[in-house]
Amino acid sequence: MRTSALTAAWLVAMRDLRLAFRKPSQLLQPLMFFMIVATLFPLSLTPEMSRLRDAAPGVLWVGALLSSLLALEFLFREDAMDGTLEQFALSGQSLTWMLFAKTCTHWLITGVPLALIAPVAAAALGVPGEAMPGVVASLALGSFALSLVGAVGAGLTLGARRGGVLLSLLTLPLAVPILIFGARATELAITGGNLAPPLYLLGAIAVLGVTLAPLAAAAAVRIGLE
Amino acid sequence: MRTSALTAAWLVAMRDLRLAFRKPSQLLQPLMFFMIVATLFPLSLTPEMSRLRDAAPGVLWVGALLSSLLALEFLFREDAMDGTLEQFALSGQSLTWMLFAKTCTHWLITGVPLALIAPVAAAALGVPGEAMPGVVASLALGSFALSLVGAVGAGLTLGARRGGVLLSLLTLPLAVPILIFGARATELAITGGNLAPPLYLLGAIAVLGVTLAPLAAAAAVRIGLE
Amino acid sequence: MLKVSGLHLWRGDRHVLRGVSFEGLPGQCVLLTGKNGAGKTSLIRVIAGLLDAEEGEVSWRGSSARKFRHDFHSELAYLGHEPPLKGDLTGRENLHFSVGIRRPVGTPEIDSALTRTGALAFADRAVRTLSAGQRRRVALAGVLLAGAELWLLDEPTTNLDADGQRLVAELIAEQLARDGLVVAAVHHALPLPAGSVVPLELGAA
Amino acid sequence: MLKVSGLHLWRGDRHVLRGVSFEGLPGQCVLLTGKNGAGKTSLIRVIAGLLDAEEGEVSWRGSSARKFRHDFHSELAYLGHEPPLKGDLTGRENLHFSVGIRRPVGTPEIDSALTRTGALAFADRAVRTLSAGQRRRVALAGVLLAGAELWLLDEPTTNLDADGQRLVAELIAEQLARDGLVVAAVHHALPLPAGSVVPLELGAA
Amino acid sequence: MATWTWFHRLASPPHVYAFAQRWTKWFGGAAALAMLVALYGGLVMAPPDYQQKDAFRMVYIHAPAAWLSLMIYTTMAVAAAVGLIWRMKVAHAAAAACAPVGAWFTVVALGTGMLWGKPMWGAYWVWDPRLTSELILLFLYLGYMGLRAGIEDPVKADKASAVLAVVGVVNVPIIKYSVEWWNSLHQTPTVMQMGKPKMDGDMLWPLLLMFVAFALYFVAVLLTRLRAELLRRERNASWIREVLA
Ligand code: HEM
Ligand SMILES: Nc1ncnc2c1ncn2[C@@H]1O[C@H](COP(=O)(O)OP(=O)(O)OP(=O)(O)O)[C@@H](O)[C@H]1O
Ligand SMILES: Nc1ncnc2c1ncn2[C@@H]1O[C@H](COP(=O)(O)OP(=O)(O)OP(=O)(O)O)[C@@H](O)[C@H]1O
Ligand SMILES: [Mg+2]
Ligand SMILES: [Mg+2]
Repeated sequence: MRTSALTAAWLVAMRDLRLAFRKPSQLLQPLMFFMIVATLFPLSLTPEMSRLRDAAPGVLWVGALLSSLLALEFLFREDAMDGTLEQFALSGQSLTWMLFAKTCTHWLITGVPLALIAPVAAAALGVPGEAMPGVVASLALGSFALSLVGAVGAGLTLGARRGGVLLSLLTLPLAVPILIFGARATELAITGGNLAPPLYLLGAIAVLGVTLAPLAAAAAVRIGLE
Repeated sequence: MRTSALTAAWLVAMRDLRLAFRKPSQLLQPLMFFMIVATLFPLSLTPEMSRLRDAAPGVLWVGALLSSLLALEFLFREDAMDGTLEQFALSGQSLTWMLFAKTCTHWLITGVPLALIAPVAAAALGVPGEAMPGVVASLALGSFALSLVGAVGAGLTLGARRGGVLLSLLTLPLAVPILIFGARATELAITGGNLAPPLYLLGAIAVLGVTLAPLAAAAAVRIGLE
Repeated sequence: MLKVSGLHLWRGDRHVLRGVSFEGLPGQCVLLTGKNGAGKTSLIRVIAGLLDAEEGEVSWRGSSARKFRHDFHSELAYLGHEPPLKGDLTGRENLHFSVGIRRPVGTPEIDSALTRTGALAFADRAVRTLSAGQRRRVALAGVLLAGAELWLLDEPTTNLDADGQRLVAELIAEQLARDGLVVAAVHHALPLPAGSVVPLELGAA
Repeated sequence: MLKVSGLHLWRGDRHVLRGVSFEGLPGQCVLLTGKNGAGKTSLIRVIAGLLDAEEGEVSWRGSSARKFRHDFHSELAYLGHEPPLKGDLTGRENLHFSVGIRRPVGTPEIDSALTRTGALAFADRAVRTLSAGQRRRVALAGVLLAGAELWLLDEPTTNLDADGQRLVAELIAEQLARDGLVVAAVHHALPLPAGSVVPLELGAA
Repeated sequence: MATWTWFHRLASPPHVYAFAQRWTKWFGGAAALAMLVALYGGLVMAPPDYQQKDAFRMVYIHAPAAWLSLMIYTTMAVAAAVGLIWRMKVAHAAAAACAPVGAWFTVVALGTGMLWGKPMWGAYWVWDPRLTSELILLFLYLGYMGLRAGIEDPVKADKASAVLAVVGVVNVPIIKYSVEWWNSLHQTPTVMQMGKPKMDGDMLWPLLLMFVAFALYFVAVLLTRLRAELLRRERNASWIREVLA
């Protein structure tokens, strides 16, 4: 009797969740990183609220992008080093589904908390309270899209040495549209505009990502294993 | 006959240089990362030159900080994984000197090129040409101080798993003064003020770092090895 | 059952496998021997489909192992130079997940496999804190649990004590008795039932 | 020369070393044996100073190995479960740097050590592309070159072919003939000159 | 049937090598000729622009380079996809050969654009959508080359970089669109109206000819690089010995 593809994906997700919760401090680290970037920026600028508010979408999004990039490095690397990915590839199950499960879990434990904590950072940058739902929504959707794009980059850099920086080099250009629409949505949330259009566009990118990224990531990982 | 401490340190530095030059593309990666961060900010903000110029010191310094953090991850991690650090600790030589050599080499291959390329990023953010010597000087000095501080953090995270994010956490608070003085110097360079005072302070931090950081890093690495 | 024909593999500039062919039948153990660097690991990885050979074919039950990858893999258990375990999970959790993605598996079954490989005593400790031999025992339990027809083992006795080495030979013998097929790279003689061993020396050409 | 007395070591909750004492004299090989998890690796790491024991002392030439760490280490060569090599450098470069930080060393000397361990043929390839046994041969050349009095070897024959295992025994015998001292953890009997072996079984208590 | 023979010959390194060897000089020669004529037409015959005076002549380098930088990326992605799908070594080699040329054209477009921007807009760089997406294109090229350089094994490098090229080409239109959308929501920077010079025939034909010249030059360089790639990859193959003998 063989495990079904969905059950296998579910097990992979559970395993990643258990690994993450084994060290709760790990869950906090991307968040802390994000918060620190958000606080450092005002430190290096003149601390005038109006200027900070202008820069807020940029700071929030660049912070989110970089913190999610840093976390992405660990998406496959450890599994590759300890032979887990090899076992995935040899399990007779669809690698695509398993990697999709990994990517979703990664988003759950890094992207979602980041979106939830963002209002704190945003408030520190002078973003008004009414804008918070928009900030959270755009970051949650955007970080999902980022995780998908990043999974492809993380898979591609498996075979390469010193993957960390290369990963950023590959992923950042691909992430530009997400950044632009996300920052735009956040800005509209702050200025009180209608943020539906950029959010829809983000959603469209995420849908495209869901269909394409796991396939590309699985192909990339298979190549990296050889 | 035993190798002298300085010769040993020199060999360590040479080894790291050779590793770096084995793949020249690796040398470019932190630079690329820095350039991309510098590009992302305008992308997530309104692209008006005057507003960008205001944010330039922040963007340049946060970019430099993050790119040097990313590169720092590799300062000891690979050596720890493949057993090289263990061999260092068992070589009968001073670990302090060897780690100092590693840190200086790290700065040479990441910090110096970064300072040299910064004018390009700065120009794109609307920083005038006269400010460039100040930008380069402050970044060169600042990145040296960052490397020293980062070495301690990198040593401390050896024992901990998933060092990447933890490293940032440990290093960023220590890096805050560097960031503040550095960004201040850059801002003064842009506005045409006298940037000697913040540069002197950066220099003082670097001197303090040179005397303390290698000792602390050696102690941290010894703990991490167990 | 497993048929390898005319494999040629280059790694970098080196022509590592030069026309390797052999056939393995149910109940047989193909023992790969050869000097260091002869290509044992490479051959095992080519069979598993982790490396692509430039020429030649691997077929399983008469059909190409590459083309029907999923079917082939679901009948395959592979153990390489390093045990594929997550250091932060316990041995039992590791098996629960790694076997679970292949087939539904329950606690009693896991326990009996762990007992068989002498790993029960430390099955609930994080793998990170195990000794090299203890890790390998956990990984061997994983091979047992996979319930695969074909075992690919790369130096399975590494880091094991004398008991453990005997255990590996017994496990292989049992697999052969179940009409399974084993391909193993070894540097030491294993006490296996006579008649079931197909020796294959690499790098001899 | 090497004196270990009353070592007690806990790892996590486990009392791994329970009062281990022994003495090694020049020309002797202390062979550590014991089941998987008996504490061989732990003991070797305590002697090297990579792990701190809760109780007991390691002394070298009559003075504490901990206190006079640099002097002790400069007479020590350690080879653990994994060969300490940088994958991106060639074997020769690895040795040049790792031996060089201990003592000045020239190319002819490196070449002769590589020849001795049968690693010359692949000494100029990036270690990343070597097979497991080839790596160990390069690492063994490093031990030879260290010119140390005391060798600490943790399962040095791992991944080596039959020739390589004989080679390790020969290297140890030569070191003993030079009045060196060897502490080695092994799972297989090594053909060493009788009379020079001090067996020490761990975990027997 | 005929298509398949053609396809097969395209896939065989010796054939492609021989083809490249035969045709490189023709493409190179044609490129040089076209370039000379176009330069004469652009720099001498074309009248100065009534607004930009002689500065507008930068367009003869700038625009063809910019067009080619985009075209080459597409070529590269198509070659990479062919290589992935049909496991065709030659296609991978072609994709690898495209990248540096494309990156250079991107750099040239950026460089000439910046030089041109200084007199026109008073700044070397402004964050305009077209400029920004060209810059990101450069990053895409660099990422592709970085990935290739980061992977030792050529077969692995081929496949991994091919996946990246294909993913990248999906993203190129998205980038272009998003960057334009990003900027069009704000007031357009006043300094920079891309003054579309009213092109009359005397100005236009050298531009088009220059484009043809650049494209021919690209093909010539591509063939040369392809030959070098094939020599490097197939150095163990017997046909190489025959070719070189
Ligand atoms: C760094 C600065 C610049 C960059 C990166 C850049 C980029 C580009 C690109 C990508 C194209 C091809 C666009 C397409 O076919 O869709 C292009 C074409 C063109 N550019 Fe630029 N450009 C720059 C500066 C300038 C300047 C300063 C001018 C003149 C005021 C200029 C005038 C033109 C013209 C006339 C064309 C060809 C006509 C057309 O395709 O519409 N560019 N440039
Ligand atoms: N990534 C690689 N790139 C280039 N050559 C390699 C690579 N991996 C292995 N080789 C070479 O291929 C040959 C076969 O290696 P392989 O690991 O299969 O040997 P092995 O028989 O398993 O040896 P061992 O007994 O030492 O494990 C060796 O000469 C090795 O140097
Ligand atoms: N980091 C650790 N934390 C807790 N316990 C550990 C740790 N490392 C090892 N142990 C335990 O200490 C004991 C001794 O381990 P050690 O590695 O010294 O054994 P060994 O004799 O070398 O075994 P092997 O023959 O398998 O290599 C084992 O029971 C092991 O589980
Ligand atoms: Mg092997
Ligand atoms: Mg051990």
